[in-house]
Amino acid sequence: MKLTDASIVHQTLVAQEVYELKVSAPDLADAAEAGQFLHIQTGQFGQPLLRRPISIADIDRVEGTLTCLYKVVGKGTAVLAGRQENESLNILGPLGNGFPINQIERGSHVILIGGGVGIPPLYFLAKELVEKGIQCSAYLGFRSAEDVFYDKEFEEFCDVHIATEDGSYGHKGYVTDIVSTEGVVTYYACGPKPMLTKVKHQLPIQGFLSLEERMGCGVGACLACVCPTNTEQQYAKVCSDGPVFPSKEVIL
Amino acid sequence: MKLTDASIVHQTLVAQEVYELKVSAPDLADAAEAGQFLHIQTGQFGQPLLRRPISIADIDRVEGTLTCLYKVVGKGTAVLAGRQENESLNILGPLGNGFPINQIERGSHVILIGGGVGIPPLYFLAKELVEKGIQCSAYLGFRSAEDVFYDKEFEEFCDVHIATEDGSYGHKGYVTDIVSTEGVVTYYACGPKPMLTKVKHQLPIQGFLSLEERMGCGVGACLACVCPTNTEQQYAKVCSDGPVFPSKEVIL
Amino acid sequence: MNTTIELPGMSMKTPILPASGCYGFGQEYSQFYDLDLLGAITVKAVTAEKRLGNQVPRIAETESGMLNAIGLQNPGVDHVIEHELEALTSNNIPVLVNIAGNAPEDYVETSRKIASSGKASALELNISCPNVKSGGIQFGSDPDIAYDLTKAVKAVSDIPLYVKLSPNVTDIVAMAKAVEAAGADGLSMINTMVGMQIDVTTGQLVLANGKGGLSGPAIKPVAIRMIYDVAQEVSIPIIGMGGVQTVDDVIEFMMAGASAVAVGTANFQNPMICPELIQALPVRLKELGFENMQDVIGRSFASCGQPLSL
Amino acid sequence: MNTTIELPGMSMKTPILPASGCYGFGQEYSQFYDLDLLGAITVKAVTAEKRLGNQVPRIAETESGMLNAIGLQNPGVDHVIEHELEALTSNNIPVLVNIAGNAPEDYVETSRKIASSGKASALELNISCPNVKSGGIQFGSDPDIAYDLTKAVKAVSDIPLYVKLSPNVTDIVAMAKAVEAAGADGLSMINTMVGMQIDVTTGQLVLANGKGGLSGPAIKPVAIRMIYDVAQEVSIPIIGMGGVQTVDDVIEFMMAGASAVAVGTANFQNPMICPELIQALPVRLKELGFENMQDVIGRSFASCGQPLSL
Ligand SMILES: Cc1cc2nc3c(=O)[nH]c(=O)nc-3n(C[C@H](O)[C@H](O)[C@H](O)COP(=O)(O)OP(=O)(O)OC[C@H]3O[C@@H](n4cnc5c(N)ncnc54)[C@H](O)[C@@H]3O)c2cc1C
Ligand SMILES: Cc1cc2nc3c(=O)[nH]c(=O)nc-3n(C[C@H](O)[C@H](O)[C@H](O)COP(=O)(O)OP(=O)(O)OC[C@H]3O[C@@H](n4cnc5c(N)ncnc54)[C@H](O)[C@@H]3O)c2cc1C
Ligand SMILES: Cc1cc2nc3c(=O)[nH]c(=O)nc-3n(C[C@H](O)[C@H](O)[C@H](O)COP(=O)(O)O)c2cc1C
Ligand SMILES: Cc1cc2nc3c(=O)[nH]c(=O)nc-3n(C[C@H](O)[C@H](O)[C@H](O)COP(=O)(O)O)c2cc1C
Ligand code: FES
Ligand code: FES
Repeated sequence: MKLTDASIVHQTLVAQEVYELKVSAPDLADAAEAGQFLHIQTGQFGQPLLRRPISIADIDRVEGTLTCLYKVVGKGTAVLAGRQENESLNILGPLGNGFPINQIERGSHVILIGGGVGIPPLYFLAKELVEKGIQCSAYLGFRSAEDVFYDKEFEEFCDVHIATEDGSYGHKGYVTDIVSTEGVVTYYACGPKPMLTKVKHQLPIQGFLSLEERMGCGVGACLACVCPTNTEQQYAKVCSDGPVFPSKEVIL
Repeated sequence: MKLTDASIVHQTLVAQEVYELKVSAPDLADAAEAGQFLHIQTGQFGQPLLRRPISIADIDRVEGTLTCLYKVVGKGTAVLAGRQENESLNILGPLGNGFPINQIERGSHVILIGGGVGIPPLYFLAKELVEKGIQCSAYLGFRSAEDVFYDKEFEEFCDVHIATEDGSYGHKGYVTDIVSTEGVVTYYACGPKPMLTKVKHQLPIQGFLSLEERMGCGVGACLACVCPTNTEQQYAKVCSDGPVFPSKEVIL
Repeated sequence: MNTTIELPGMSMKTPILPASGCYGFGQEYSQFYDLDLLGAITVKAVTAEKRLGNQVPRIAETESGMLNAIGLQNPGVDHVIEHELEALTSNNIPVLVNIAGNAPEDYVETSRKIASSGKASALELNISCPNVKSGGIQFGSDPDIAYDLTKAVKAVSDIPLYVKLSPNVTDIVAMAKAVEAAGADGLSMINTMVGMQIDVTTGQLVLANGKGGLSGPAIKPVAIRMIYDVAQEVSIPIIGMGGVQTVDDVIEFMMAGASAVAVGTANFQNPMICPELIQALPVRLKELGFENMQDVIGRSFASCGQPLSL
Repeated sequence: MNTTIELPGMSMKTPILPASGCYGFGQEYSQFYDLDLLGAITVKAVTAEKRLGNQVPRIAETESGMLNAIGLQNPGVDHVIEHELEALTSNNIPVLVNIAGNAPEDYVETSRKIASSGKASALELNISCPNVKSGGIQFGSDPDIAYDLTKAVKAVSDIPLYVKLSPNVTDIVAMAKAVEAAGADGLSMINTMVGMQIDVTTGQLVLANGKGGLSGPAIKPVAIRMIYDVAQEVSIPIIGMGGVQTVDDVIEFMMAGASAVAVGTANFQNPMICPELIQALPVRLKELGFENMQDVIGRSFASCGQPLSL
């Protein structure tokens, strides 16, 4: 975990209001793992005040680059979308704990369940799983056809099932409606809280949930980002204890 | 007076921390006069909060451009110096009343007295005076040799006398020490308050002073920018009654 | 969408108006747009006698805010009535006249003159001035003093009275209730917060007056909190202000409990801000799913049948 | 330049320290730099019993500021002493322990335990909590209640006591004088200002707790004003805070009258801010023409023989 002035390699619009941001930061690329996130100073001159947490969607350790995918939803992401190529971007990271995959045996089958901008961290995870010889299926949910991104990219590594709320692309409905856990050893899920709640309570198996919460420090010092847990401590910090938690530990 | 999104044509460093900023804004160029100023939103996303008043140093009505010269002294000017070519710059202007020159007869001799970043508005004034067949001499004061700018540009229109406080270029001392009013019908002065005070009290003739004051609105509504006067009103607003005042009206 | 709002003395076609002191007497901004677009106009503070105000520097910039210490510069009530208010009679908008003073008699005299001039729709009592008779305590920080002042002004004025509350108090609700009890017809809140800036290169206070009033986006969270608290405890309407910049800010103030929203400092950044907000408001309200602007007022605490959005 | 400063209970090699609640118990930031670089450390508020704090969302961003309503989450005084303060004993910096509670007994018990643990250099009494025994009035808004609390805590503690003042009061000087009279050894000021944010898309308050404390650059002018006013009326030292971001901010607080300066919210933006400011301070002071850091404290009101710069 350190502060880096990364350089923006490019920003591209990949779906409605969703940008792909690639930055060059070799040290960060070396250190980062699937499921970790970056705490980004989106603007210049310290504006806006707080950093914004964005997941790492892809890492190219040879090139020394990292890729994020983010949706413009408010001030910070709007400011970020306005930043230009070659500008420097101040990043604190990599933060948090990634998806645990060492316990998964070669040849087993896992599923990835992502909703909207919860999908990005699953992409690098898919790559890593496949590289380890683990089979994966991705269930990706979006609001509508124009929100869909990275479906093709995922297809290179796994079989992809898409659901849209309005049915304009793939299955109509929520992604949790189409998930199948047959023959699956675990799942990795990231998305809005209602989706994660359904995943936790509806699926017959245990897995890993990546949570989102508003963050101040991003490093565990301010206690802004807690979530209740079943552990002795009764709560965990999403930034430093998470963002990934075993599904049975968090109370949703 | 209106709001314009001008486009930055270029920014060049012309002396220590002094930038030449050229913007494209044909309507503004058409409307502006020597001695008026622009109220510039230096940053993006409304930061910093207040606009910064900067004089118009030159106008090219054919090209539709205006030029300003400003020194980086604090946050707003630092932000402005970081703005890039082709970016849009929000400008309120032209504001205030320029230097009155219609009363000056062809062939007469006037002097321009400028200190530091008070010099810029005198440049376009010099051009206009010369075009009207009025002879002018410029007395320009700087702190030191590395602060000197636009001496060559002024030389194209008038004879130029330079003073630096440390004597590293031209005469050593204040510009007010070297001014000669022999045969001169009036003067136009712009610079720091101590300089203007000396000009008003030491010179045997009357002239015009362009004042600086901290500004809020720039249009006469907030009463931030007043200066005491000898008039019935007892005070004037630098932004809308000035910035140029007859030397006998203002109390310095 | 119907954006009209009826306030005591002021029939406004939009809830948006400029805040006192940031808009002169309107003539400057009339160069940019027709003042009749506004819901109303609030003019600069008027005092019994002409005042020259403070020395310069009178303003300083802060992070997302500014300090001002103008010092009530104004040509005095008689001149204001004869010239400034007279000029505004050619417009078709309510005129809210901000009144200041250092002794109760100042307020009373100025209010009486303004009210009887027939050129004002309502008075806005700026009680953030130090009360010279009570040893400099601000009229706006002691509920009893504010009560007495409000009563005294009500007694001489037949037009509605808004009292403009200072945020520099422990208990803003007590202040609001006191002036309501004294007969105020409405509240304006908030005025500026007392602040200061020091120039580290000289060690001197930046403002000639030393202290100044903090305004702008920096104070918005405090304004929202105070309006939210007060709106639930009084039954007179509130004109909200403090850092409004965007149409969502306007709506946030209304949801907190303001019936109208004034724009101060933002005029300096964008002289077109008022008409821009006025145009944007109905559009944005519709986008948020509102059919009736009245439903927005106090939305954050008023119980609402169904959630606004999912 | 010698930047050491001697405060009651705290021999600091630099006047810069982190502010309570923004720095946990220091372990997180020790991943970035050696905590021994700091002038001291202020730890998160400790209460008698373990507290889980408020629901999320606990923070909201505002213009140049943020609101927080963490709700005093902490593992309780016994756990803090045994684990958190114990861990800090391996460092060579003074430890200022922030104490909170809702009843005088809570404060007293927690203070007694911390003081007698021998692991704290001084106590910082966070009196911005509502006093459940006095119907929810904050300890920090009534001078008499603050006086009593300070007295009670002093009686059970043999280490110096700093009282942390709330800015949400009409008369901060009265509060400062009251706690000084009760025996406080120093003041910390300012705590956060009460604010609120409403999500216009839902009409709901953003923070689960409704209200929150405003911190960050937005409040700096108010902090400077309050410290300036208080420093001239008390003779105990002040730890200043509220929006510090730059080395010039540190100097501005000192010129206003602070003897040490705490950094809160800025740690979130830049985890290296404390060491950066610590390094920059002597350099900048020299640049401004100071030979002695002590000369800076109270510079804005202390009469100074000659102007700092021309
Ligand atoms: C660990 C983690 C990883 C994330 N990864 C991604 C990603 O890969 N792609 C992506 O598009 N988004 C991601 N998010 C969500 C992203 O952080 C928010 O969309 C973003 O902070 C919104 O900022 P804003 O200024 O545009 O919105 P505003 O609503 O203006 O933000 C206001 C405040 O709320 C916070 N906030 C608002 N929404 C969220 C949210 N959903 N989660 C946390 N804080 C929020 C902001 O950080 C800011 O402090 C992630 C969040 C977390 C916690
Ligand atoms: C009519 C007019 C014309 C001007 N023309 C020029 C010019 O052509 N070139 C140039 O370099 N400068 C000019 N100035 C001065 C210029 O406005 C200031 O240098 C600039 O505002 C400083 O902003 P800052 O944020 O960098 O400094 P900061 O010190 O950070 O500014 C803080 C606040 O003080 C105000 N302020 C600081 N110094 C001045 C000043 N000297 N005059 C007015 N306000 C000030 C700022 O506008 C801002 O509101 C002019 C000023 C006026 C009033
Ligand atoms: C330059 C300036 C002058 C002001 N003058 C007055 C005044 O004369 N009377 C008054 O009641 N309020 C005055 N105010 C306060 C504003 O009306 C308003 O309450 C405050 O600025 C908060 O709103 P804002 O953040 O939108 O500016 C003044 C504010 C500014 C910035
Ligand atoms: C997230 C957060 C938590 C805080 N927790 C505490 C606390 O536990 N006790 C306390 O006295 N102050 C607390 N504060 C207030 C700070 O110590 C400080 O007084 C205030 O934030 C102003 O400084 P700043 O603007 O530098 O943050 C907290 C502030 C923040 C932002
Ligand atoms: S964001 Fe500060 S503890 Fe998680
Ligand atoms: S800057 Fe507002 S009156 Fe001149």
